[in-house]
Amino acid sequence: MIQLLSADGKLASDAASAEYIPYIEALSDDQLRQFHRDMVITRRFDLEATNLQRQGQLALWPPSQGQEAAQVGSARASRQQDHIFPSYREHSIAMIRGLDIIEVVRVMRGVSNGGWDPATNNNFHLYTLVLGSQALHATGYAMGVSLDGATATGDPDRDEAVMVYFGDGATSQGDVSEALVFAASFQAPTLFFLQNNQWAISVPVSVQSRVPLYLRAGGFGVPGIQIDGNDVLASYAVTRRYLDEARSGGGPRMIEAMTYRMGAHTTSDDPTKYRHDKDVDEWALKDPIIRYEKYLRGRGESDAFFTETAQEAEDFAADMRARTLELGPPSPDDFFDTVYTEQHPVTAAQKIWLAEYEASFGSES
Amino acid sequence: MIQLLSADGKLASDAASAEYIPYIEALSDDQLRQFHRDMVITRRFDLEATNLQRQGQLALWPPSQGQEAAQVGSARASRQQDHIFPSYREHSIAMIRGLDIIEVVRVMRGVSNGGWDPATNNNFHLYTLVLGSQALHATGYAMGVSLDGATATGDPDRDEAVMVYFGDGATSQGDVSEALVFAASFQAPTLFFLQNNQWAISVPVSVQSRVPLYLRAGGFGVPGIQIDGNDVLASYAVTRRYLDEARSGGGPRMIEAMTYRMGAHTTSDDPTKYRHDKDVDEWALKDPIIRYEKYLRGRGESDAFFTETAQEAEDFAADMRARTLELGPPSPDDFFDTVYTEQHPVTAAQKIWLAEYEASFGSES
Amino acid sequence: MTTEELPLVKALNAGLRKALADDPKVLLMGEDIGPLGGVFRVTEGLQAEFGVKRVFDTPLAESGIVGTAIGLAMRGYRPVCEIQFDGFIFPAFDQITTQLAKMTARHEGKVPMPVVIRVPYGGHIGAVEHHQESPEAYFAHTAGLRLVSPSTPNDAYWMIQEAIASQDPVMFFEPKSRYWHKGPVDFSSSPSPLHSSRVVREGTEVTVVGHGAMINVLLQAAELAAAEGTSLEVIDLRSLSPIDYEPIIASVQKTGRLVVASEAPGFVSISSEIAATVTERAFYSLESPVLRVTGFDTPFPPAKLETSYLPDADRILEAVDRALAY
Amino acid sequence: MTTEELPLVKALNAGLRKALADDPKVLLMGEDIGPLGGVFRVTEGLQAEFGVKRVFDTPLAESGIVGTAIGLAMRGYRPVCEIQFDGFIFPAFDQITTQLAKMTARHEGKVPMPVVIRVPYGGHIGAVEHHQESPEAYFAHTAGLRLVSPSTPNDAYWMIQEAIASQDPVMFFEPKSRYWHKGPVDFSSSPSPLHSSRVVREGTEVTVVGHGAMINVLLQAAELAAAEGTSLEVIDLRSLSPIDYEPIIASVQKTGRLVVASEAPGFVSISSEIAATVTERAFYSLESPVLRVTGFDTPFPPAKLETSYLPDADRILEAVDRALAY
Ligand SMILES: Cc1ncc(C[n+]2csc(CCOP(=O)(O)OP(=O)(O)O)c2C)c(N)n1
Ligand SMILES: Cc1ncc(C[n+]2csc(CCOP(=O)(O)OP(=O)(O)O)c2C)c(N)n1
Ligand SMILES: [Mg+2]
Ligand SMILES: [Mg+2]
Repeated sequence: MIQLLSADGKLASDAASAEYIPYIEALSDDQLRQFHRDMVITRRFDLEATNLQRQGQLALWPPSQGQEAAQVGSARASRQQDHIFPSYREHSIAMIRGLDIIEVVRVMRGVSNGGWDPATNNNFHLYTLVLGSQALHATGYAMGVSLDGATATGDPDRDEAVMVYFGDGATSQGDVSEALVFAASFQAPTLFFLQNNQWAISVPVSVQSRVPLYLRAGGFGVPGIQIDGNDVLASYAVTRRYLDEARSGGGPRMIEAMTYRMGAHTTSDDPTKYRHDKDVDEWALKDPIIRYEKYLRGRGESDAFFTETAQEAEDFAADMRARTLELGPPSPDDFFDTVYTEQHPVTAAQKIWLAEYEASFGSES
Repeated sequence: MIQLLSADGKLASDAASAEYIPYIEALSDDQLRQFHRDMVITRRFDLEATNLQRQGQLALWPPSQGQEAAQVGSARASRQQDHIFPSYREHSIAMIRGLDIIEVVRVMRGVSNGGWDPATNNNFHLYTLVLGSQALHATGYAMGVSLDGATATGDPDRDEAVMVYFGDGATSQGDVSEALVFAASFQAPTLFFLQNNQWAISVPVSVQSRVPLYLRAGGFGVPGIQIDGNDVLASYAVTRRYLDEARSGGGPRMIEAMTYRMGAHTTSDDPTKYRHDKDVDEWALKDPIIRYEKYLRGRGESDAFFTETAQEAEDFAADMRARTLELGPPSPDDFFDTVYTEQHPVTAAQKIWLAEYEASFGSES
Repeated sequence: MTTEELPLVKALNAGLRKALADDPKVLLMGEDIGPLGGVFRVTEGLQAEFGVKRVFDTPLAESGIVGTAIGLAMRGYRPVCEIQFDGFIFPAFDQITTQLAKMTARHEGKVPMPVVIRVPYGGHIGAVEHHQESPEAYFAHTAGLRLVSPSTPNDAYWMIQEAIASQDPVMFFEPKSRYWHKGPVDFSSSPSPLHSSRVVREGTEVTVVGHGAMINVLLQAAELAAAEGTSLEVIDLRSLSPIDYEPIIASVQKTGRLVVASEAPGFVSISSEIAATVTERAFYSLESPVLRVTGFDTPFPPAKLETSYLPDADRILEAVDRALAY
Repeated sequence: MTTEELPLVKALNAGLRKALADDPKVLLMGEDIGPLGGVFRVTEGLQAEFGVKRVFDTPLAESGIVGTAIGLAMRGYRPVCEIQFDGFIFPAFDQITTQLAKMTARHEGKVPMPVVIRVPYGGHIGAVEHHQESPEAYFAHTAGLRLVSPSTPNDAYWMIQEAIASQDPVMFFEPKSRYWHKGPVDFSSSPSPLHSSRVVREGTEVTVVGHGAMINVLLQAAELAAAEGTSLEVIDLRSLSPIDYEPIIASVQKTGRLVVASEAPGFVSISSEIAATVTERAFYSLESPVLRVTGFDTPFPPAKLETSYLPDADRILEAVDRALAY
């Protein structure tokens, strides 16, 4: 398991990890600070969203607490031209790729089943709820990148790669295995980023596999590696390298980030039914934000920075809350109009019917 | 790759193979002769069936020529109480498990979509045409074996195991991967027997995987091994061991048998469109029957035995032909009656309707 | 006590408990059905009571769940699979249609397939994509399957047991928006046959039929109509494949008008089937065409649009009025 | 030359060739479509002509084929996927229904999904299990998809190109028993709209509609009926979703009687849909109920039973007689 940051926030340097240290050394102070900022803001708005759900403002919220390092490190390792296919818990990645987080809120509020255009949102694709489906979309997209000659030209600032996120539970779905088959067969520039947060709702990862999941990749001819997913530097460095290997023609790769879902599966879930506080407490000791804060403080980061960041997070959350409350309902007309791209007689007729039907009440009342 | 028989029919003894030699030494002369008999009879009736198809007597025939060693060795390694889930090319296995081969002919003639009861045919299950589906059925069956406590009691003559056959192409199907997940999760006594005959119709195995397929298993936590599939002794010995390991509580296993489909994919196929005679000629040199005949002759087997076996094969084929020609058409009534186990108003009514409708012509003409 | 007020979810739980207790071959399997008791708590407490061999969590793969259930049924078990939500049944579609549904015919009747697939389905719960769908039509079109859907706790309790006792595969559709609604469960009553429909309110002018959560909507509509002087006869299909047509035909012979309601999209649907068949069998009785009130022919919309999308009592009454206008 | 006699399979091949030549974003993908040219030879010669990047064999996994096609479409390609046989489309069912069909709506219209899925379908070829099915209804019930099926070489040539040009996903059902039948292909004619149905034989007494290989059967039936003095109007649906109802309604207003024929099982089918909708829209014109002639509600039987299972001209005429008897 690649770990660059020890529990007490020191840069580790065991043999396997050493080769990743240069990736960290190449980072500016601003970049290093940004990792912290990303994680703190994410945790704060994640909490805000959870509260909004409790207050009946959202249909659902899948919290990402505990997984910030895996997500932030990997997202920051992606290049502008890369394409990201998330699952449904990658809120910090959405933010880092520049998606307005309100778009995610719209989905979780039940206003949209998606809604944003990846092309105008730095190639951050829609959330996907049918587990594992997006692994095939990402792989097909990466096949298209290859067909376009937009990879393996030797210019890492231009060559494109595709990263797809999924969970430990999703690895059992046939689609994820088929994606590995296709990616390997076409040597597509796909990086499979698996967040092993130890649980698929109430089912522990041991039900999905009795051997570490990163080994899954090797059987398909895809190099795989396990990292400490609560170590933002490991997540950054290994993803940076694996994405660059994929973009430069090395074929697909898999990263298994070992992390932990600190909260409930979603706001609908009650984890006390299936797991012990003790386990959660143990993982709390590995909190990615605390660990990274130690590292930054060790490098001399000032109190002021941490205070400012906390305030930034508050502001972000407050803004998100305010804009959530302003979200209006979707329009049935728009929905009918977007089922097909081209004109369709059935949806067109039903749109008119519904509008007239609903109007008939309006005039009555 | 485990190989016990060299190209010139001598018992090999490299380090990896040596541990399997005792399995061969434990075989009686009769058992050794039986392997030859099985392979020769299979090849003969396989040819007969191909001819019957050409003469319009069968809808289709998927020939097994070239794969006799993989099939015969593994089938002879199974124990009476084991359960076999074939794909659609395992004709010798059907025969060895005691299924009347005319049952397979009925399927390929279009008289039945299956038809036999595995429970009264030594646990030889139906052919399955949707690639990979049977891997899950076999795994579920094996889970049932475990639930029954019919495995891992320590008595190999009673403990049950399940063997499932599939091809190199089928490995790409999500269902095969899911079967590995379930078998590993439940530590079911399933042996995955993969016949890598190098082709999925016209698609070479390299499109399915760039690494040897037996490695696939390891990624799921299932021990896998590659054998020379044209070596009946390797197929026997490794299957014997792996089945016994599975039945004794060792969990699932996978064997990849490297072999070659010498004929067309099915009688509908034209392999000249996609492969070179040269390759086929090369594999002809590794013919499993010729190689094994050398071995038997080396052990002093008489000409008479080979002549007798050839005659036996002729008789078998002639009998199969005769009985094929006698096969009558199926009855629509029986078909309607067997869609459901319990009474069903729709099929009951349609059965009556069709009978009356067809009778109306009878009375007219 | 032989009758108790229970929410539908607890009636199902009681029915499953009874089936597990009565027959050691009954197994429950699925995602999160063990310690969690299922995301809807249908299996709550059953793993603790019957052990991990009888009630178990599977790896997260629906094709794997149904495919291994087929193998377990071949071995003599009676697996009851839970699919977590309607929209997640599709990864299992191949195993259900090409394998489970055909397995008995493929064996020329020699191997029964007593597999139950439980599917919480339907809208009205304000949930995100894939969590509110009504996929019954796909399975109804598939010969070899039986489909049922209870609308009351009493039916839930009895029908789940009858489904498990069936030698054929049964798709068991649970109207999830009704899970928390209470109704009397009569533990002593002998059940109606699994595949019978039932007149749940008598009336004379228009027949309205539906199933699952729609029955409650139809009963509301019938109340409203009665208040305005129109008499509706409400029929609960209970079984979606086969459909028990006799009570519907008898009703239509009396009323001359039929409205079929369903949450599912109407195009190529069970509603279409009922319209076609009733018209064929009661042609001379119909004074208006059979009208369908269904979900629109779109994907299930975002939750905030569900009240526009799903038929409510008003939409039923709009159709009733149209039928009466013929 | 602008018109040529071609078997349907070669007309498709020509249509695909044209599409590949016209638009560099068009890709063909599937099992055995490369060097082999597909098991039916629909793609014969196309890999040699356009190269392995435009026409390629995939690993053997239908979910993978459709799932990666979705990704390719997101990237701006127009993938045309071949499913080898009707019965092998089900492993892809989840990607088709929960992903492909919903993708544009999920993006609120911002991302088109120009994916074509070619499915050789139907019986009459005496093949083993899973090779003779008619699964159209499953896809017709799925909003977000368009479904078409040509019955002639000319339609095959033009409709495949129109399907590929569509910005929406199109399920393209190829009547495989017609692959080797010749007909004129007019390379210069401007095509009918993709989703239009067509009167292929005019008549006055009973309207009969169908699609794909059934059209030939209906025309045979019309000949036989004409010989006995009954005049049938034959309509080729061509499009199964949406259905172009106007020509059918117009015809029924003339004839007063409708028979709908299909190889697929009739329960919850496209035939049910047509019966229900035509009855609703032409209630007062109908002198008899719409009658359906379909495959039986069983799995597709062993090949030796297919002639009993599949509707032939006699079964059409039996229904015509019943319709006339009202
Ligand atoms: C195909 C499918 N089946 C079931 C579900 C219901 N479900 C939603 S999340 C989840 C657990 C997922 O676990 P994992 O993949 O580890 O991701 P995590 O939630 O831990 O991030 C389940 C079973 C689903 N969304 N899709
Ligand atoms: C799900 C599915 N897709 C496609 C097919 C059509 N098909 C039949 S056999 C075959 C190739 C199978 O190759 P392999 O698994 O290597 O087995 P082999 O025929 O070589 O024994 C294909 C594509 C099928 N039977 N099932
Ligand atoms: Mg997880
Ligand atoms: Mg093969």
